[in-house]
Amino acid sequence: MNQLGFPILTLMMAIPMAGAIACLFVNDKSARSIALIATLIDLALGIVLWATFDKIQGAQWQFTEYAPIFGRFAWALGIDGIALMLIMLTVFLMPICIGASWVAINKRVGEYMAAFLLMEVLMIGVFSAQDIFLFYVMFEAGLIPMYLIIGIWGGAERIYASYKFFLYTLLGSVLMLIAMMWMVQEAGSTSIPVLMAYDFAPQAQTWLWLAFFASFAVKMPMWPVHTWLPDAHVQAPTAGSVILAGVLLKMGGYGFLRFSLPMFPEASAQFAPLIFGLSMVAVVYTSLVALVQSDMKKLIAYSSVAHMAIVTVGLFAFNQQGIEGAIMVMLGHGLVASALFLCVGVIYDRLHTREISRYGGLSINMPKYAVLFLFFTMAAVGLPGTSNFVGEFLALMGVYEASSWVAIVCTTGIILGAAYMLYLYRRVCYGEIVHDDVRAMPDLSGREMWLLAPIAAAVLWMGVYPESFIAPMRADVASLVARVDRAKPVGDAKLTAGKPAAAAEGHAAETHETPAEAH
Amino acid sequence: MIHVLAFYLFATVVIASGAMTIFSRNPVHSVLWLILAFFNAAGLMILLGAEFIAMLLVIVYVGAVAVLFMFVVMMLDIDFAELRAGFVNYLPFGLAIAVILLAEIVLGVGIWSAGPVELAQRAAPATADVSNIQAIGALLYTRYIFLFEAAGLVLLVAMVGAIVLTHRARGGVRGQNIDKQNRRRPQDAVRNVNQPVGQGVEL
Amino acid sequence: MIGLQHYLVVSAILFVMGVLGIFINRKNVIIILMAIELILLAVNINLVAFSAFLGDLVGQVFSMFVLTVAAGEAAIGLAILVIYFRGRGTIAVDDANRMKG
Amino acid sequence: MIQLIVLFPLLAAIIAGLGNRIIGNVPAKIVTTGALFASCALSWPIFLSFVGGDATPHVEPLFTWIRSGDFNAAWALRVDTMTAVMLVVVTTVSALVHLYSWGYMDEDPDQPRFFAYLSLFTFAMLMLVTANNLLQMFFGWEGVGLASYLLIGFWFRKPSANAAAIKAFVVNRVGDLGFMMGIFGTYLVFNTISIPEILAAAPSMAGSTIGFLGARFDTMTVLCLLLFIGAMGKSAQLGLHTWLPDAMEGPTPVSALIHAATMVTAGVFMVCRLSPMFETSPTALGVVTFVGAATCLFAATVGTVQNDIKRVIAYSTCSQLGYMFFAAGVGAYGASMFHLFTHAFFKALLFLGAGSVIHAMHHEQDMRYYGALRKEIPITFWAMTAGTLAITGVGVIDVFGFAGFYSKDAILEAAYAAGGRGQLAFFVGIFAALLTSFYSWRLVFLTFFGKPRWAASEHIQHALHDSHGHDDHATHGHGSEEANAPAQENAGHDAHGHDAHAHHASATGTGGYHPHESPWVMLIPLIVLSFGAVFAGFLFHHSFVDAEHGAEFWQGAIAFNTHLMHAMHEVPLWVKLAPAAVMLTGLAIAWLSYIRYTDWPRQFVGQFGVLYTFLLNKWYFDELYNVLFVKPAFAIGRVFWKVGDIGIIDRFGPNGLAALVVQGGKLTRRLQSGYLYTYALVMLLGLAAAATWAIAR
Amino acid sequence: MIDSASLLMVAPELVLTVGALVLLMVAAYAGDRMAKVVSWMSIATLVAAGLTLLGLPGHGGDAFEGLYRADAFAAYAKVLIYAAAAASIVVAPRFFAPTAANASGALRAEYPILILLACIGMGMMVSAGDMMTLYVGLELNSLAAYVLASFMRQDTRSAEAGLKYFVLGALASGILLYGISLLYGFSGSTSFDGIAVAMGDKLSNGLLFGMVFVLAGLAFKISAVPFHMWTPDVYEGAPTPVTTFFASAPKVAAMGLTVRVAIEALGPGGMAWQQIVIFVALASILFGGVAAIGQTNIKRLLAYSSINNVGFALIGLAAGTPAGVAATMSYMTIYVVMTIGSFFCIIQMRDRDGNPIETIASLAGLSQSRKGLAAALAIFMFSLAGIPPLFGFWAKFLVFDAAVGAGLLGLAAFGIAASVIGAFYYLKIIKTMYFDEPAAEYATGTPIIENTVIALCAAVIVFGYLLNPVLDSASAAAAAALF
Repeated sequence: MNQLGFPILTLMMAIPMAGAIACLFVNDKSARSIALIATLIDLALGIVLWATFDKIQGAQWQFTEYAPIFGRFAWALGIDGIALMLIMLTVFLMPICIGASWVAINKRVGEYMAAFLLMEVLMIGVFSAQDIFLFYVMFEAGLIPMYLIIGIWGGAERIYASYKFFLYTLLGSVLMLIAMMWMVQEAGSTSIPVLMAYDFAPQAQTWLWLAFFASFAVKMPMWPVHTWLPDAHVQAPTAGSVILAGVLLKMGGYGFLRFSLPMFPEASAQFAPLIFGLSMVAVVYTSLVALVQSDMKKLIAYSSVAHMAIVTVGLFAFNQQGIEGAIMVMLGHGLVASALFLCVGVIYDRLHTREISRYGGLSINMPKYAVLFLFFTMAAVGLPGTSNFVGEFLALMGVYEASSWVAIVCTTGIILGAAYMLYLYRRVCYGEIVHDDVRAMPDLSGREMWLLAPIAAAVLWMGVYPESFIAPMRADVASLVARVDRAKPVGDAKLTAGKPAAAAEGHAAETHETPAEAH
Repeated sequence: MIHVLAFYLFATVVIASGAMTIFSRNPVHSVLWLILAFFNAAGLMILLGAEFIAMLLVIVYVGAVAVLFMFVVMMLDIDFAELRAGFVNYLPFGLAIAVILLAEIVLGVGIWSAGPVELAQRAAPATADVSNIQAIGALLYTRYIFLFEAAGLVLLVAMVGAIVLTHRARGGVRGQNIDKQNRRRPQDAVRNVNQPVGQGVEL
Repeated sequence: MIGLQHYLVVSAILFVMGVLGIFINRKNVIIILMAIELILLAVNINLVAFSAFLGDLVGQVFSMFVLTVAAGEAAIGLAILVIYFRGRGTIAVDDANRMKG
Repeated sequence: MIQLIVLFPLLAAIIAGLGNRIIGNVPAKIVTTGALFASCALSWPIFLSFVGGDATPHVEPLFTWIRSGDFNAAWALRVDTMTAVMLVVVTTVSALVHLYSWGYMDEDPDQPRFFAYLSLFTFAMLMLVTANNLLQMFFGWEGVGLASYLLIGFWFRKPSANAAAIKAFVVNRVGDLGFMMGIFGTYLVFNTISIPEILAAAPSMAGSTIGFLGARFDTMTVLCLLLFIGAMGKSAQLGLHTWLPDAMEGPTPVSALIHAATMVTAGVFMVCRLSPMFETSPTALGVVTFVGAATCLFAATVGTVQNDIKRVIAYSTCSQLGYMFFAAGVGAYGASMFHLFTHAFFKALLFLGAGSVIHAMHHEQDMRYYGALRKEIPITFWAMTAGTLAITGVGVIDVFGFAGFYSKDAILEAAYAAGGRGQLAFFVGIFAALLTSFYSWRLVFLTFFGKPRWAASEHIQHALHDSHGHDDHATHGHGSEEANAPAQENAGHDAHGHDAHAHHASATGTGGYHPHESPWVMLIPLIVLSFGAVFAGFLFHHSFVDAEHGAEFWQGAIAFNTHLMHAMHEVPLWVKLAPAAVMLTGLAIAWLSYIRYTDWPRQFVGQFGVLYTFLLNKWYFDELYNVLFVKPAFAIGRVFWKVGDIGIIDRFGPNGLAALVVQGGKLTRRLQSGYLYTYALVMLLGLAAAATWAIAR
Repeated sequence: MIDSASLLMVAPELVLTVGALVLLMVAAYAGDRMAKVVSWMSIATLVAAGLTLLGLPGHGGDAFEGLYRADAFAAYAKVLIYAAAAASIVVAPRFFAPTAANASGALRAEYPILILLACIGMGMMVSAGDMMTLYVGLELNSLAAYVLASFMRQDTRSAEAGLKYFVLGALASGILLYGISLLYGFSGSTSFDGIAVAMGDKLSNGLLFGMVFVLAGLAFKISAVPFHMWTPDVYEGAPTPVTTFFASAPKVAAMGLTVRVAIEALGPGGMAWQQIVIFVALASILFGGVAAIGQTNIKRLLAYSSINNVGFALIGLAAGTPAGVAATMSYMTIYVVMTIGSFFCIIQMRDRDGNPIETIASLAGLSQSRKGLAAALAIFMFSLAGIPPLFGFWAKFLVFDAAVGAGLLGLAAFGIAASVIGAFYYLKIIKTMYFDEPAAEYATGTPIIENTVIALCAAVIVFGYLLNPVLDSASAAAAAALF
């Protein structure tokens, strides 16, 4: 079966599922406890998973399970290093989400917790599904709990936001389903690993790629189909924003990684310029939009769009650095954006407004908060030593090989990112306290510290020793790169050799290698 | 020749009376025109050699259905004067569509020919030695017995339906109780009284 | 000689007239019911004509079933009309628009 | 040992930063300062062993950082001559600034945070200088940027400080863009980012071409220029310099440490560190020379008219960095590093001295309100004088000179000796030296000589009339902000400012205020640094720039050009004398203008008002950038948001589709009229359509 | 000829007929007092009829010389029809019970009997092997349906619904008949096989016209655009249990009939109908979805929803493959479960006086006042919208998969994109229940049987995938019977 002797992935989904059902039938207090316990058990199981994952000698797909109980498709689970990391992100963020809702949510708590636990089931399902239709089911099913979370526990404009979220993403993904059906009929298998190795005809790839793109681009979200995100983020309750930014957006990137690239290498190469173009626009456009926001969550939401654009360029760089960087951005952004939303949530809980101008001078009366917020701001800016830097750097380095234009335009994101994040921080935490109600705000409570501190630790860990995170997926990314290598577009560098005289000087080996590699 | 004349007579009248059925403003007239149309259609049937169907048309349609129509028209006590108002405003459009449809049907089905294949498929070829009614009867009670019974159910549904919809149990109406009537004895109903003169009747 | 086409044309005209009768009339539901009878009559002519020209009795049997059903249909239709009239006091087609949209 | 040097400040920063209010002021100060002195103590032996020539460069690997495919960046600490030089500069100045801050920040309520930031900065700077690969250098690079941001914005209640902090960070990020692109390109070309490997491979790539942004360029030129953009940002070179003067919003010890001695020299350090790379691209070196020379001149001109004492020194820093760059540009990396080394001492000294003055003058920074402080704060005066002598390069050839004498003259001579564009740089440098001398002495004369002009200062008034003002430093931010106004206003508004406070002024101009000398904890660093400013050049010039000793000393850490160093000594005598001449000229003009004929400056302003305004407003760079970048960014952002997202994407995208569907719903519901005949007609239409299809088929 | 095998094969119809006649007697003599008993006995009759399908009627082949077919396809459809009919009977007594507004109301015993009679007709429809059987069955069903639509005699809306249904239904059956007559004339046969031979031989214009008219008539029965116009009005006006019935059983029967006619009789002509079906399917999806937006009456909304769903089911037919037919039948199965569940929920909507309420707005805040009901309705709505993991997704999946398999990629892509429109209005109901503040106060009371049915349906919708193996093999067998 697997290294552990029991179906750990199924168990990881069964526990929150059971918790979700239990939550529906108990009182508020018990619901909170059940949810927390369930998510913590999942976290523990996730750690076990990580610890037993054999990244050196293990097969590409580990912890596989297979049960053809659904007739047309199967309960087929299994993870590689990439999925492992995203599952870890999920199980890590879930207890934090529950904790973030501990006091903020006080109506219909049982249903709320059930929705979140269901989200966890589905997210783990998405990342561990090995059957293409199972993946789709899990991928789409997430709409239901998220719709309810935004709609029931959201802000004033929650209904518009929930509709927009639901229909936008649904419209994006339905075409993907048609493409999946075609693929399954063409290849004769619903197994994702089989499909990943199947060579579709290039002209078919074009259409299939576009269908998948429609789904993942909305989910990412890429410009110009990003407009659901600011609305959804702003209106969702804090934990909803966390899960949305932390995990749901990553499904788009995961989809590109799992489907678009390995299944349609030629089409991916063909459309890489499209991706690059949209991402370049996204970086500059959304960063500038973020600069002028007056709503904190909206600002962070727009910054998410910009960060996700870095992910897409990295993925379509067709090299190890780009792809690993993109995954690291996904993980890093998952942590940092979540933390920023939590930070917003902390003060929202106190003052019930997200207007930036209502705050100011929080460093004076909330020093602990200010420190953590600053830390996450800096991480969002991509300061070396934090998680985001590792990913952004690798992704941009990867894409530089493909195109220097893309790299330079996307790198401007680091300037604009610094501008809007620091401007936000300044308006919230610096300056004098103007409003009396702001002055009365207490500093972080113990619970809130417990929410933010683990993320901070993880962000640092990921920034200082990212090897822990890159190592499990190294082999998987390498095999992906090998798979797409045949379609790899030629970069714009086209390095020529140096002076012949210089080449003879003893560093010949490297000199000879580089032009070939750049080609 | 008489055949051709008869056909054109029946055909013209059936179409004309059909038109009048539709366009009459007075429903009573419509019903009468409809009856005329049925009669002429029956004539067409006879021309085609379908005597039984022709008879049915007269008996069932004219005798039952049309009379039913007449009955309802009368019963509903409608203010006919009010009903004289005009037709729908998109009549020209509807007419155009109808004419197009008609043209298409005529165009589509006009070129009929009984090819060998079609004839080979006949389930119940008509034979000359049996009369039309007899042949139909033989078919109905053998091959089509299932449908015949089902048609009976259709009529049952129609009956039950009509009763369910229109039957009203009137309060205060006393039905006849035969049993009670039969059990009635003189002694229960009649009282013999020796009435003294001049005192009136005491009830 | 009178060919099948003649009968078919007569039937087609009757059919279209019946259809027309359903929607050109806005005042009286009863006439609509009669239009339906016209349609069925057209069908019967068709069936019998085909039956005759094919030399096959099935058409006539079918025609008989059509007649049967038409009778039942008329009964139900009139019953519905009656209760409709009882409830609304009118049988004008124009008035039957309580439900729309 | 090197691990400890780097680790101590980090640990100290963590303890002081996270401990903050728990452990209290004094322990935090002791931990941080102690750690820095320990680091400093450990650094000097390393440096001296390199000076002595009995140390060899080596690398201490720590652990993996980022590994992806062929890309491998490990945490490692490199020790070579470059590092050793920087180690002593950084740890020494930092330790002294820590000590100085005991006194300077004594009344601040938030001291642990301050010291934690300082230590954090030192850690980042040490990571930068010990980097063995470009990525770790970038880590330190950004780390110092962060610390700079935090320290500039230390008084976070002051809007101006916050703005300055953001400006510093963002402008630096522009440079970082170049740096990052440079790293990307370097990896693409060399398949490694390890500095020694790149430097070894660089010559082989000379003359190759590479596609960049759709055109083809010389490979090494592209890489060097991209990296140099990074250096420009950090070292405040012309174009990306705007943040440095604003950075003076931070506490003065910060200015001394970060914006004079260490961080701003990181760009110079980087160019020198990568000198073998730059050597392969004459174009890149030319750009470095021109940018350096231009900055040198520009900053010096602006420095001559500033009134804020710290801004004068800030522009001076900017100008001196220009010297270092054009030295590097002409190939005199040793001279460049030497100037970096000496500059660290005398510029830190000047800043700390200025801090001492400001401390004495109750946080008044406008020199127009100083005067005659020579008697009041004598130790500060002498220290400042030592610093001024050093920066202006006073000395006698072959006998003795102050620190700047050796380093600046080496640069100018090397520039002349390099010929070509170097000679242009030489003349620019000479002219800048004249200006340097003028503004440095102007600062000394305005501050320490003449009559007291203290009474007009709001700060002083504030201190005199509001007894709480001095004690309650929490409100300090407010005061500074107001007081900064005259410094930022142009000359036209000055008179008004004076008049408004005229009634406060007593006959003597002191306003009844008595400045006090700073506490010893501040004076000791001044004294120590004074020794550096006086002797650093004399002691180490052999090692840094001498043709024979230099190669031995540097041990290949920079592209040490022995020929150039020889040629440097062979320049004509007038070249050697020119710096001294212009120094004296500058001194003379300053003395005449500010001691002898004090109405000269006013006459000059009257005569050349346009020029004065132009200089006072720093060549209008800020205004230009505001119009070119800042305002458009916000405007475009708003357009993208309101017009792009809401007006176009949402309107024609989701909302438009939804509206379309809803409209369609209305139409279809109208079709569903409730009338039988409509329904029948629709059926008929369908039938007719199908029949038509059948006919047409 | 009457032979015992044929009689055995029509056992379901015989059982139902006998049952209906006996119960009619009971009703006639015992009156409406026995209505509940009659209801339960009707259900028993339906069960009995269903059980006979296990024998020869499930796979017996042709009976009555090809007039009647007892094959897997028919059996599959009949199971669904009987189940849906039984559900419609179960729900009736409480609905017709006296209320404050309608004190005299009571379930009349004819209601279950008419449903039984309609079931006979529907059984004949799906078992038809001949146009005549088709017609008689269809009319038997229709006549009962007309009566049922206007069953609430006092309610003018009910009468109007009956009237509209009747007039348009009669028109549709006229069109159908006309088409049948053409098919008969041009093929010389009324049996499906005979017509198929003629279609395969030479597709004359007459046959084509016949086909068009027949399909138009059938499209009316399944309420596909543009022959759908009656649906919203009738669904709204008819009593809710009757609407439940209309939305489920006759839909299945008509769809089964359409599939059988299209495949068995009209299929051999190179599937000449494919373009028509594609058009009708897309038009139904689009129109049903668009028109549903803005509805305020939930029954009316579900009417449009049924139009929408029929469009999806037709996509399977449009594929014309065994997989497509199987998909259509699976779709109908899942659809029946969803729709019965939804209507059962709607029947629970009563104000404090016990009067039925139908406006969507009155659902506001239902999730707080009646959690279970709201959850069930939400499940049905999400499922109807086709959101995984609910079973409604699987229904859509199957038909689109079939379309893709048949190479109809454009149809599949357009259809699935249009399904998003549908999601829009299903979401509206969920939004009203979950996001809005409570509006109307609901009558309490726990009709256990109805709640059980709702719970059962919800369970099927949620855990339906586990039924996939069964559903797949059953519908595949049903489809195989047609090819």
